[in-house]
Amino acid sequence: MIYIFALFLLTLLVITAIAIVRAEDLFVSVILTTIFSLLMAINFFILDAADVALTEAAVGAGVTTVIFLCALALTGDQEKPQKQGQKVALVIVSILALVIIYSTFDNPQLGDPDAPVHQHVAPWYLEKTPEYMDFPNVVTAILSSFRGYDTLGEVFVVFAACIGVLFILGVSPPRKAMQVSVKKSGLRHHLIPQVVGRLLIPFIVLFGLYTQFHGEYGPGGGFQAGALIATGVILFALLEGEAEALRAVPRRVLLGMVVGGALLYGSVGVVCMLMGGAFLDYSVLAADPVWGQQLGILIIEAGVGMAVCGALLSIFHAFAARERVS
Amino acid sequence: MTFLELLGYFNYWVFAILLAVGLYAVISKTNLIKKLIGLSIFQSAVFLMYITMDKVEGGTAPIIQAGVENPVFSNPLPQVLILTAIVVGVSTLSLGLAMVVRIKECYGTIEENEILDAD
Amino acid sequence: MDLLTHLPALQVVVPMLSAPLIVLLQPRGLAWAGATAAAVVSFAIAIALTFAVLDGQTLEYAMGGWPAPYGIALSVDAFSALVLLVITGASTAALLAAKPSIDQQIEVERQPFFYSAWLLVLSGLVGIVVSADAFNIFVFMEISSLASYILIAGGPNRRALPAVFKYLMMGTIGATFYLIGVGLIYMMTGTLNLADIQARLGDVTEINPILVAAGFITIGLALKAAVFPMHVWVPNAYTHAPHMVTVFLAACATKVALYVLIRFDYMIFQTTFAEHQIQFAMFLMPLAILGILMASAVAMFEGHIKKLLGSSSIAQIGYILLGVSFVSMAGLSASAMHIFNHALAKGGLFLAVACLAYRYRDLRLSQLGGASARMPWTCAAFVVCGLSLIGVPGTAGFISKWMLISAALETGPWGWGLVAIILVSSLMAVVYIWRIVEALYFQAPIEGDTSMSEAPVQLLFVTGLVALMNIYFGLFPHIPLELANSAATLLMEGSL
Amino acid sequence: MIDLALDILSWILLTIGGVCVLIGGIGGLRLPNFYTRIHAASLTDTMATLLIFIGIILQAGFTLASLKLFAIMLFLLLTGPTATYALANAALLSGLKPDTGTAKDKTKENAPE
Repeated sequence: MIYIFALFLLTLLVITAIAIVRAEDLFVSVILTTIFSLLMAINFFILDAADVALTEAAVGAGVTTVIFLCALALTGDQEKPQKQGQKVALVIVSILALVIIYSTFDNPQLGDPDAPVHQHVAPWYLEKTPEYMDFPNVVTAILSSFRGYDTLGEVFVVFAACIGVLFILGVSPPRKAMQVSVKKSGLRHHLIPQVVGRLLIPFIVLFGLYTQFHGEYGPGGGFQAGALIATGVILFALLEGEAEALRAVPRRVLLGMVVGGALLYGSVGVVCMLMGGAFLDYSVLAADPVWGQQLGILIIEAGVGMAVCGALLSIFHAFAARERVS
Repeated sequence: MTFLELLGYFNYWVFAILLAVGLYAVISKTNLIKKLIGLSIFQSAVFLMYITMDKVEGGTAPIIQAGVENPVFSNPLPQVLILTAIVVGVSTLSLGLAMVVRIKECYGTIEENEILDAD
Repeated sequence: MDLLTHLPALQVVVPMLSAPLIVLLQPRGLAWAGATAAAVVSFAIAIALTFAVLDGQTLEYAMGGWPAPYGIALSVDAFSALVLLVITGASTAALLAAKPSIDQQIEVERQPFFYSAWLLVLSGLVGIVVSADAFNIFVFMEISSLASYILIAGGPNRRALPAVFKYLMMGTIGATFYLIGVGLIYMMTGTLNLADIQARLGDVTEINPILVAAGFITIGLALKAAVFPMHVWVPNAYTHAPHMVTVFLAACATKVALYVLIRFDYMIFQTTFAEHQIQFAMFLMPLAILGILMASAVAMFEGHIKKLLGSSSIAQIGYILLGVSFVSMAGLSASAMHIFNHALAKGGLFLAVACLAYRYRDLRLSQLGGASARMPWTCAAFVVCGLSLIGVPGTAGFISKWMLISAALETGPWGWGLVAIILVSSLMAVVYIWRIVEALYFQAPIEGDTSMSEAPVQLLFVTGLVALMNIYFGLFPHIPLELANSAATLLMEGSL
Repeated sequence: MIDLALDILSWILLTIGGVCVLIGGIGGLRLPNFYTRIHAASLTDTMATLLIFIGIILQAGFTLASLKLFAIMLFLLLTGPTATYALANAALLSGLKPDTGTAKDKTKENAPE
């Protein structure tokens, strides 16, 4: 039954993707991309990947759309029709797709419990997580401890994106003089969205914090929490105006969150090293190794949350604060 | 091969098609933002492939619950990898958009052929 | 655990954690000092690691204390040590020299971000080299790529932006292809650790997904490494990047992707596919030869000095790939050696270009007349590095060219043809280097101003030092040679 | 007995909710212009949400899941109409005039569709 539903969703996914590529209005494309992300998130959920679904919904459908729209406001939203080159591209990608489809017939089937992926490394994680960490969410355990080094890398990817956007948009736009700066006041004169927003934003942030600290027990963790809280603040910025949001959380604080989060994560690793373990070996942090793991994971998840939230908001503000040059 | 067995590969076919659609947009479109949108479809396709392989028939999300007899869990590892990959995707996208904004400011257009003509 | 066992981790962690610290540094001028200090420390770690693995030993490190297939493992052997030396050395040299050039090209307020990104590139590249986990390599590849987009986007000309956008597109496609390949391998083996993959691939009965995976990984990494038909992003990206960034990236960025490609091909696919050698010879060798000849030919007619050297880099990647495609001890050690020597030669050349750029706005060959009178030392260093690039006896470049030629002779009846190709392309190198030398020494100056005005001492000193190292390693090559030989042994044995 | 009654009731609610979604969907496709279309879509936002969620809550019984479902319903009931309002408002501000029924307006309205 659920597979029939998945079949329907996947078909819809393909249709949406084709519609995205065909649409000439970029605004339509971006909105369809949001739908695409939501469909993808539902698919992930059907395939038992609750954490990934939460992330895709918060990031793909939430933050990415806002950043896209901010960029569109600066660059214009009409695509020019083009003349040539489409046939060749179509042939190339068709060949690629056919090659992949041909090779898939040797893949293990969807849901096959005898597939190699379910035999080797993964069962060890499922078996050892209760023993080493003593909490139920295996995804969090792998993410923050067994493969914690990858996650450290991920935090630095976000950090790189943040400083990159600040660096690239750090130069003032040319021909600025001809622009009369319009005070951005958001939707202040719209009473209804504002009232509803005020009602909702605290709950969004609260839910973010819940995701942050409940990540060891249910789906969630630093990354999802960071993205959710960032979404809440972005909603505030859209309703009350960007200046108001910056007054609540200034740019310096945001940058501090990014730098602090990345450093917090890294320094936990270094402390582990100083206390006689390997880099990121949280077991040495407390007398009881299980406690040590839990403590370490709590701290690094906080680091991830801070860094992601700060980075996404910095990126949003960097785009939103820019004026359009025509 | 029965119909049901073929259905077991459907996810991989969708992966292949989405990959092709994304790559098509990247190669053939001249509008830089459209290229970035294509790139994000392209990356999403890979996410779908990874998540597809984590599913176990009759399994649940890998969150261990007390009191359940003989639980079957889906594979947690691909989920972890894709969590990381999603972040990487967003980071690349925002960096790319920042560049597009600067290109618009410097060249006055975001169509690739017009940029090439301008230089 | 003592310090030595932690070195593989510290190699990555030191530059990585310094990056956020540098953003915080006030006043802004300190950013350069901080970045340089971090680079010097990581260079020192690389040297220490080199001495630890000189005897053919492999250092292993389990991240987080988790045993290998479950946690992420790092491993350093002779081959990785050689590449580590190149990366950290290039970064240190470029940073030591960087301050005057960077101050000229990037505003002071933006410099902390710039240096922070620089350290991220460094940590990303060394992270790829020391990692023994297929997915971890992807993560660090993305760190280094994202950060290098930032560095290139710092270029002063507006053309840097489309160039870097193209690089971003191709880089992301390359990385995603690699990710697909890793996913397919994971699907068939259930593991991500390279040694474990190698051990378990033998049991896989369905070969098609692995074959497709090999294709995706090879194409993806070839895109990143700028192997011949996938090189289109290189010349523009190198040309419009800030000069010091070109020094750093030209010396090592593409080679790291090549390093991963070599590891995957030799350690994982070679043991799986029976006909692997032939696939190599049929697929990689033609690409290498075409790359060498086409790129050298393009370089011969290029009018902009940085574009010219960028095209030459593609040809040099071709040399490295050619040695790899012989699938022999001699060929591999020639390639490993060329990774080292080309970094020296090309790094030196781009440093000299940075010196020239300090005085000359326009770097087209036609505008550089009379430079030898204004900047004699710079031009001398340029000539030395140019000779090394051509492969004149007595310079570092000669060693690897010679090794490549003798490896080519070993391949059998086709060997003489390959030697001929190498010689022809070396002659082409003579032509394009001569065109620059002619412009520097014999062309009439554009303006009347011929008074001597050298580049700042800091920049010039490092340039001279690198030029001298080209001669030193041409005369006493035994350390890189030893590393290259034991790297070749390890690769041929297919051990990780 | 009471279980059966609740089950029947919840299925009735779910079915009506589903029909509401369907009507909303058809309306979104068939109605002539922007304002009438979002009018149809708002049926999905409010009526269908209410019916379907109450139906599911009846299925779930008196558990924690019901509380969560109730919270989600509340959230959707708050955001859905707000989004519709914002959409209509944005359309009005960007110059799309509502159809007042005169012939002059009609030709204007159908042109951009």
